[in-house]
Amino acid sequence: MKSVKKVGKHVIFYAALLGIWALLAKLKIWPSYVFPAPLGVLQSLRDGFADHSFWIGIGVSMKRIIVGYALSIVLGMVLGLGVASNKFLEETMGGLLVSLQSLPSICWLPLAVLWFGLTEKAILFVVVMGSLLSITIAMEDGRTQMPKIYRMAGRNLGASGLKLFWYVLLPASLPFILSGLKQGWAFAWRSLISGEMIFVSLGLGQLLMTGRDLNDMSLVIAVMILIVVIGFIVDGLIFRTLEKRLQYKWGLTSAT
Amino acid sequence: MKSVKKVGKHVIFYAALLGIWALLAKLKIWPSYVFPAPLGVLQSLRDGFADHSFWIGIGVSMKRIIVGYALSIVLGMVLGLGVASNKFLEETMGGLLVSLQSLPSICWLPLAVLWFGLTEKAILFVVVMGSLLSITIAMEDGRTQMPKIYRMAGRNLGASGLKLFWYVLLPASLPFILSGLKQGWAFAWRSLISGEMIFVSLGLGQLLMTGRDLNDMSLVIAVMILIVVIGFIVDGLIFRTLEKRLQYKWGLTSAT
Amino acid sequence: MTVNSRNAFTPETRKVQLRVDAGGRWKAGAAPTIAPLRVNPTDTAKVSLKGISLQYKTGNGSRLLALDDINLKVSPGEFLCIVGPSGCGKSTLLHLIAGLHQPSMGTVLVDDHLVDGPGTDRILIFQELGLFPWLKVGENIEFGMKMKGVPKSERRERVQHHLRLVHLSKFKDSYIHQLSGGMRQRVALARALATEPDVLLMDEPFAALDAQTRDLLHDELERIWAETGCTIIFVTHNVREAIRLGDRVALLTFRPGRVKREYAVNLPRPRHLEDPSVALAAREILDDLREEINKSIAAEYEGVQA
Amino acid sequence: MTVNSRNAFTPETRKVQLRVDAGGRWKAGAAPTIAPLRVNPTDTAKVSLKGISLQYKTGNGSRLLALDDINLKVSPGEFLCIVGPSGCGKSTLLHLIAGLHQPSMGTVLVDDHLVDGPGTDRILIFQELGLFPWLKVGENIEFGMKMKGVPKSERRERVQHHLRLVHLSKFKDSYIHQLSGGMRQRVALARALATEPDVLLMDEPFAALDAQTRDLLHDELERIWAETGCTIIFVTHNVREAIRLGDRVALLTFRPGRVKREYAVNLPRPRHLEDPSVALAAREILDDLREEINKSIAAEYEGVQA
Amino acid sequence: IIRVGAFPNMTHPQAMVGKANGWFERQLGPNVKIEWTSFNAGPSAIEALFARAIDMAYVGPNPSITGYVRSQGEALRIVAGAASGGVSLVVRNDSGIQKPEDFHGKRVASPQLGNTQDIALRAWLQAHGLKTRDKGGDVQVLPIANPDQLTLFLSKQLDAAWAPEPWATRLVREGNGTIFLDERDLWPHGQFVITNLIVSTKFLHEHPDLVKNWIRAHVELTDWINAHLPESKRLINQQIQKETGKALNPAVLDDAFARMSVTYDPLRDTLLTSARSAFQLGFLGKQQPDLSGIYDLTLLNEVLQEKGKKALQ
Ligand SMILES: Nc1ncnc2c1ncn2[C@@H]1O[C@H](COP(=O)(O)OP(=O)(O)OP(=O)(O)O)[C@@H](O)[C@H]1O
Ligand SMILES: Nc1ncnc2c1ncn2[C@@H]1O[C@H](COP(=O)(O)OP(=O)(O)OP(=O)(O)O)[C@@H](O)[C@H]1O
Ligand SMILES: [Mg+2]
Ligand SMILES: [Mg+2]
Repeated sequence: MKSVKKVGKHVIFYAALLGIWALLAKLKIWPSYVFPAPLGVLQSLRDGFADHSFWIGIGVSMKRIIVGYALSIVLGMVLGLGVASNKFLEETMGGLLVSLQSLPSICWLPLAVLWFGLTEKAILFVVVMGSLLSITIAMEDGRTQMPKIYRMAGRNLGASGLKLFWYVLLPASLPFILSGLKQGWAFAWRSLISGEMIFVSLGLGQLLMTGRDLNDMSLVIAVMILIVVIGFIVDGLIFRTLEKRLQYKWGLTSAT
Repeated sequence: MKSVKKVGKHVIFYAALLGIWALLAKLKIWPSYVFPAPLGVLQSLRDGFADHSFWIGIGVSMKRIIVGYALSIVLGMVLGLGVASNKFLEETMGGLLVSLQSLPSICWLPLAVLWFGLTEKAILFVVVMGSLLSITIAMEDGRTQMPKIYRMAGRNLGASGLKLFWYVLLPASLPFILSGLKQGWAFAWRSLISGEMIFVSLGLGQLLMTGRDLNDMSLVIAVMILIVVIGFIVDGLIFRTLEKRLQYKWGLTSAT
Repeated sequence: MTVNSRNAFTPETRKVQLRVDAGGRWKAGAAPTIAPLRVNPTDTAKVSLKGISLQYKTGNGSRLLALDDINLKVSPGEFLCIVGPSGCGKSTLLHLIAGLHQPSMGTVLVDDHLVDGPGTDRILIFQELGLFPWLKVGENIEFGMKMKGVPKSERRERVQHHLRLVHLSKFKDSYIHQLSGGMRQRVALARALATEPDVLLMDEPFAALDAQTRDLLHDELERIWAETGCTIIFVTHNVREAIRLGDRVALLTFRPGRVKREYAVNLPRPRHLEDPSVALAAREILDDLREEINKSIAAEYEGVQA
Repeated sequence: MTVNSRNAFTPETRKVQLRVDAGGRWKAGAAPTIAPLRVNPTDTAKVSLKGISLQYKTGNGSRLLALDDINLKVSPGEFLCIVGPSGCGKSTLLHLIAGLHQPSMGTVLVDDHLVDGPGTDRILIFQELGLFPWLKVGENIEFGMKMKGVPKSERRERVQHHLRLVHLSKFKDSYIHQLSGGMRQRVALARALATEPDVLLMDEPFAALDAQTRDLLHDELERIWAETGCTIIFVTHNVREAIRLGDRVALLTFRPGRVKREYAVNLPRPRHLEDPSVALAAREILDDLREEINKSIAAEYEGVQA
Repeated sequence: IIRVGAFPNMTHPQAMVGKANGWFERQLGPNVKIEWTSFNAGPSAIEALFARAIDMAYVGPNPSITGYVRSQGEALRIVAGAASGGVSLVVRNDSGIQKPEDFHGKRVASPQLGNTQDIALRAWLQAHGLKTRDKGGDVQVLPIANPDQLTLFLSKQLDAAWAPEPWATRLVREGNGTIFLDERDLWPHGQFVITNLIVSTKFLHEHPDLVKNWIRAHVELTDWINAHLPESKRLINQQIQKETGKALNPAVLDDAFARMSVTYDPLRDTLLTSARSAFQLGFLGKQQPDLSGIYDLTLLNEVLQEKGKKALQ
């Protein structure tokens, strides 16, 4: 019952969005090259899937994003651990995290090519550089902003060093880390698109670039839709699930 | 005493970084036009400031980032409020936030040009689109992951609707929002750099592009350093201050 | 010597009555002290719970019945104390009256209106306190009044007044984390009192206080109750405290919580926690309670073998 | 009839001794019950606090002196209870012994070693409990043992054992938020006991429990203490509880906390909370306490006028 | 192994056709492995060359110059030409521009500040007595990415653009524009370089034979393309489709191709002239860059000699 209602709401919402879009396109305020109608985009989507370029794009990009994002998480956490456990690193690196994270991916392209040549690794490097610090920032925030009592209780019960980090600080800051994972995911995608600009490499970034280079707005929007749909699925499958688990464990939702 | 020591640590840290860099450059593993020595970058910095292009770049970009970021915060919060207060929006929009935030700035460029032409507004639009949802995500996370007791206590004491949001949900999720503000700041910078690529607009993004177009690595690194320094200062002046205040209020630091 | 409690409460409606005999000693279980429950249907009740039960969701679909068929009426201006074994559902009951949860079955009526959400007429002091860490002590106390729209000058005055009441004037500008456990509890008390509710729901509000401070606050609470005529539902694990304060004491059973018995407390006020009469009265309830606890221990061993 | 307490504790070192006379009634303040404090320098102390004081930072640079020149020695295997007015620094004192804070002045020695951090020999039950919401009840109890490196099978057994001790076997797989206040307190107790520390620091561990459950846990605690010979420092606001459990009771003064007086409790074990002898003994300490509370109220009014 | 970079773009005809029909593999024999990398923009290709991730690339003159200057002449050499022409000044039909004087007060776009087209535009304006805004005049030169130019044409925020193919054609076809000027008309013989072949200096020194073989194949392919234009165009489009997932509209391709030519002639003078005006306009730094060593045409001339063709200077 409840889920039927929810699906219904989604249908209404997307139908409404589509309606507004179609209407705007119908009104011809902007020429269809720049503001394509839903049908044009649908056509692009169909074409893209028909000639396999979208399938390939999704496959290639998904592989990169998954590997890159996973690496980011691991390295981001390791760095977070480093910053957390070392007072020197904390005082020096701590203040740099946000500003380093502000550097656009374009800054890393030359280094990526220099160090990894024109390989998948170069693209992964860009993805990792783009999202890694986002995870570290979230970990730092979690560590510094979580209730003090957890750390005290952990230390009191004999946890210290790595154990304290792993068994107390990390789980206690999970709400923050989860939030950071989402932001990191967004960073990873954006970096991937930049990274795929290093060389032509079949990914969705490439398709987006092509769309833009050809000023083919239907293609651009079609790729945007693909990215959003992938994001939506990942969000639903991973982030929401994790969140729900956490909310259940921590009792953040109603229990009646 | 303490701050002297801290400054000392910073000096050591940056000196070490510089040393490694100089050493790597000295070793000539890579030609200096791909991996410039610190002196080359210093030269670029000096030139840039001497011909005022850096001053102008900093000024122009700072203005844009401040306005754009401020707009993002306001709009992000308004959207967050919308999502928080409306069950329909929550169920439909909520799941889209992360995936929409994943869309790279390049997607917004055509729309920016279409709607705002070659104006400052177009750049601001790109900045806002780039960071707005990051704030909303953080607000959503804060709202759903904060301890339930605050909401219950607020409602029990007669807060509801907008009052509940403003006086309870918002302050209670401040730790999350603060973390989101940092991530949003990073998104804003990255988007700004993309936005400044729309047309020649004197900002740091333009300088970075120029550096890249001319394959002038020293210029690229010089601009990177500027961005990092600005980020560092903003982080220190704003985020750290806010964080310290929050930590003091909430008692997250040692009180002895 | 039988002394009626201060307020207009009809003893006939209670199951058990506690009285003091002429010698100042308790006669418990004697014939006149137990009367059948006669509920007068025309009685206007301030709060009435009808057939309330509540299930909590626990892991993977299973459920825990916390409250089962609770029927309770609280008259306007009455001081009802609720005691019961740990985990029997006392806090849950107060949450229901406060409108923070919805019962799985049954209805909660306040002033004959169905409760379907929180209202400023009913203020709950949470067992976990629920103070706001981002506000100073004074601001915490002010919060409820601010939400109600009390003008600023009056708010300031009432904050001062309530701070003094709980002996925390000096901590007006402190943040919550800078207070000790007992001080926090007093802030929560002040925050609730400052809103001057019709119905005050108190969940072990004095549990973290030293004996003397608690005594003082008992007196204050009694005075405020007498002055404002508010209705108080007071949860405590301290049976003496229940007798010290209540017009009536309701004892809940061990999981699921049911009303096992109600005691009318016919002791003259002011009472004192260390009064022998209070101690004596507590005995009977304690015996009843012991029975419940034994059930819980039995359940425990059964649970392990199962 | 003077009865010595169970353990090898020398009554001469205490300032005040509480005894029961032949008629089972208390003689307080009589000549033999007050003896000068004679500390034997060769006494090995399990925990000793020397000239401890602690200042808290409060807003904009000002400071609050929470503890002032505390000197206390706790012998191995002793059961020391600490009472004092709300906010006097009891929790702070336990934090210091646990090594979670550093004193502003003075030293904390455990086994003649300077305490400069937490150690598994000293386990504290926090007043705020500090249970981990991401762990199930069983996992919470297991936590300390896991950190200590107790093998898995033994851990499982001890978890079972301690769950049964606090009557929560059925809630092994619940999360903390699914428990009532009293149940949480029992989890915290089990978590601390399961690590089998040398020194057990307990900060109002039974404050949220109903009378019967508390009685049972008093018995259990006493039994464990007798069996393991651990040293217990027990903070409570309940003077009777202090007398029920302690070999000695230390009364702290109102802010800043100093040791106002120490009482040796020379009552035979097992004792019971409702024993008239316990009640009588509590009187004297309560009078002392009252004095302190009055100070706090005086401070309150002074604070308002200033 | 030989690693070559190019853009999936019609101004790189040899690369597109060669990839599509395996020309280079065939000509260089089975012992040489060819690894193609596609780039989206010149700077990335130069970056890759700098990083020694590729040995050879088809790129425009502008990245070649910056790459050469940036590395103090170390990193690369131009060894052959590839294409010429293919740049036009397009005006919007309703912009009211009929003659050069009409450019007063107009907004004109170039793809990127200081690139070949930007310089050509500025030089042309100067030659017609028009001053740009930054020099106190009233013509506004806006460096804007090509796709955005189209959008701005459509929203009438731009009056003209100095654009390379296929953008010039698209501006005409989709942006309601007219070719005002074909840049070929400005140059002697109607030819100026748009794409050339660069080789990393190191690779050139280490494998002159490979490079020479490549140049030979390149020259032969150029001739083949010119002899089989329709077939080549088909191959080009096929290759573009393959790499970017999107083919060009064949009509656009036809129009655009008509305005450019495929040649192995590096058109040295046109590059140097362009560089000179760039310097005069204030680009390329404070000192006149020394571009004397940028060309190394020995191998090309050897190949041409073998074939009995006229050597180039
Ligand atoms: N959020 C929840 N989810 C699942 N079960 C819960 C939840 N809250 C409480 N319970 C269960 O409901 C029962 C009653 O809890 P409640 O807090 O009302 O008890 P209580 O009478 O207040 O006990 P105490 O005196 O210990 O505070 C307990 O068995 C508890 O385990
Ligand atoms: N983090 C802190 N910052 C500033 N002041 C603090 C802090 N923690 C405690 N205090 C102050 O120190 C004093 C002692 O606090 P403590 O918690 O030790 O009291 P307590 O004896 O445990 O009281 P209770 O019985 O109410 O728990 C109090 O006045 C309190 O306001
Ligand atoms: Mg409760
Ligand atoms: Mg305390």
